[in-house]
Amino acid sequence: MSSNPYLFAAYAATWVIHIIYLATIRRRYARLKREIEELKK
Amino acid sequence: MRRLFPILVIFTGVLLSYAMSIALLPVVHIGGITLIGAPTEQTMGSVQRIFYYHVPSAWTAFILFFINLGASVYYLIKRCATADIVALVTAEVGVVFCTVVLVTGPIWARPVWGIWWTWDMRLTSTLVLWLIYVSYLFLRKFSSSGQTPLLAAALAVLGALCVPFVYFSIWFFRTQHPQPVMGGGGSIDPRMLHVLLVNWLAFSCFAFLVCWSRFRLEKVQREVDEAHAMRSLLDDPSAAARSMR
Amino acid sequence: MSGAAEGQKGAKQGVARGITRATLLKDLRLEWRSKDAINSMLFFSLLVVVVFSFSFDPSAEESRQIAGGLIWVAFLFAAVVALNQTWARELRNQVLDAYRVSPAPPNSLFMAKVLGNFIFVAVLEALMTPLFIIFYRLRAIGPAWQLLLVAAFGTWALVVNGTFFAAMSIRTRSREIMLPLLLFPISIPAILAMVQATAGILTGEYSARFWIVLLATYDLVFTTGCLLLFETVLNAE
Amino acid sequence: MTDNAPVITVHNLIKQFGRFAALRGVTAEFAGGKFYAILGDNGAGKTTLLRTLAGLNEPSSGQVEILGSRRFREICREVGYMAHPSLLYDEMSGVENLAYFAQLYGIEAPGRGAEVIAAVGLDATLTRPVGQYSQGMRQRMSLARALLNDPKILLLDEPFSNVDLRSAREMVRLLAGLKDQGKTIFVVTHQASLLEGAVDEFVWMAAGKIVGRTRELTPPEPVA
Repeated sequence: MSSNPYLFAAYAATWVIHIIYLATIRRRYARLKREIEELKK
Repeated sequence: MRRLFPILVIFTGVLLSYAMSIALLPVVHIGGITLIGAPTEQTMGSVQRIFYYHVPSAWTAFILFFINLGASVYYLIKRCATADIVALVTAEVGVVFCTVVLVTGPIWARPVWGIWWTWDMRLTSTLVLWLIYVSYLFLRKFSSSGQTPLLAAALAVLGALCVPFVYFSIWFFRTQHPQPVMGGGGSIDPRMLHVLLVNWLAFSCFAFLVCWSRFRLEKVQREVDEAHAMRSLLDDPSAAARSMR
Repeated sequence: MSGAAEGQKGAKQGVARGITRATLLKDLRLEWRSKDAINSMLFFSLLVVVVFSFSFDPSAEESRQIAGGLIWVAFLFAAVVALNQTWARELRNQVLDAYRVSPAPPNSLFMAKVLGNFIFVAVLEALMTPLFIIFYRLRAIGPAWQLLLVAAFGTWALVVNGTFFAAMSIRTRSREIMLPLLLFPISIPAILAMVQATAGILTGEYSARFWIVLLATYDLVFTTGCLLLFETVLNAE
Repeated sequence: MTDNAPVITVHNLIKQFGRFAALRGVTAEFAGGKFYAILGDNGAGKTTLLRTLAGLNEPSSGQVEILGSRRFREICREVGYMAHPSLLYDEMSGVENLAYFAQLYGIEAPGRGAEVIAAVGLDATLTRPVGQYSQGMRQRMSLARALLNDPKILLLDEPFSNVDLRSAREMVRLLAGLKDQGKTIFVVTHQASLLEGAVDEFVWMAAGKIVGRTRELTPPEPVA
């Protein structure tokens, strides 16, 4: 593995962006789930 | 279809880890055979490896935007709700990938060109593309009418019409004012090309998975909205009728 | 038989053109009475001229380089003021609904609005350009007549997209903010072309021909696109 | 009087705004040459029904058939629509307004505007802009606009709101006269008592449905 900091930064940035987006999807799923529970009542 | 999902997740995971390892690790030779990795670029050094996720992300984003255009046109003709969800999802995930491109680009440019940002042709046009699709997402978010899909589809078509102009104008703009040019050019090492393609495949699979789950989310969301509306349809109107007296 | 059909089509186009003219005259009359748009536009771009002059030394050499961008940015922002007015006028008392229940074709309304805005922005440019020339001591080294072409095509590009996106943004919350958000990204190639062409003509360093052709193509493509999509946008409540 | 075949047929009309259903399955037939009053509480869906009939709202599902056509644009010349807002340009005078709208309908007769203005009991020589009219005058001018194309069907949303009693009675007389000419008239209103005697049928709406139709001004029994 290269120790070049720029390479590492770019690598980290890529996955941070993807993970943030995936987290928003997850949050929306959770909210939706709550809403479905409410609807079932 | 839904049973396929876990299989796809595993497949994409394996592919991604393979793609990442060959992108990041230097070549390992055992007995004269290249086992793993791409050669380190001579002039730029290992920084060049940023390309292995910069470029595939860009390709993936372009493909997603292209699908967005197709779905939007289809929606305008057929008014099919699924096409609208596809358009929404591809635009959103496309913007995410485009963001990756715009972030990794400067990180590459800094050590190679010595500047974070240059108004180079590719960076600039990608930025403009990003702006167009972010404005598309804004419209979807702020539209108050029940006809959001129609407005969004219209914007997507005009935005796509704009893309050739963006490239053409910025290309001409840049050839007029010389700027730092990308290093080397010419032919690419076949082993590098191999790594690039594997990464692209991996990122495409990843994008497809993200789109899928986002698609499911949107679809269920709309079903819930529909259920709310149905419930208000079924409510007993007699209460209101009584209050009328 | 086909001749009759063609005659009918011609008559239809005549009707559409008549409605465009009627709507345009109506808009001009309304603007003449209130002068909302033109006054605020004029004052706004005057402000831009003055404010920009503080940000750099408006000496002849430097200003010639930047003037292209400066002029068009001022006009672009001023145009947004007028564009927001266009449909605000139709939304007051919901007059737009009266148009929608009538048999008049939607594209006539669109063309009338585009022509109206073109006239407003053109008037603004005619009034402001001398001011720019005086304040920034501008003088064209290249062929000055090409500036007219740039102005005409450039204004049309701004106005055609602006009218369309203004119609789109009246269907959104916080509509005044939405217009620039939608309009600016898509207008980037046009703005680039206008700025480059103007700078090329003012400095005389390069030919503006490519940019003028690009602008003309842009106008053609987007006018067609907007006309095809306008009915959809108008009827989306 | 005139033929009483249905001029408007509405079948299972549903209109949703997001999660809210404004119309929840309206099915009805309306005969030609009659005067209908649509009554109901705020939010009962009266205005939405009228707007959907006028082709301004796309129904979420269900059908509207006017004069045998399902495409509003084909019959839009036969429909006059008056909304709660005036649908007039405040900065122009009544005659100027009507001259413009006449052009939209391709009406070439130059006197048509003055004719309908006189028909609603206003002075066609007024040059004041509409914005300076009193509410009652503005409502009448708005009615004049709806009458401009001599429609067979009139859809009027709250024509008497903020109008003084005497003017409102005059407008009712005017509408009754129009009915006698064979026009079908729909009036959405809160002031039902004004219309007693003039109206053929009261249509009662509640919570997005038609809950009853009566000849007299007595609300129908609530659905149990």
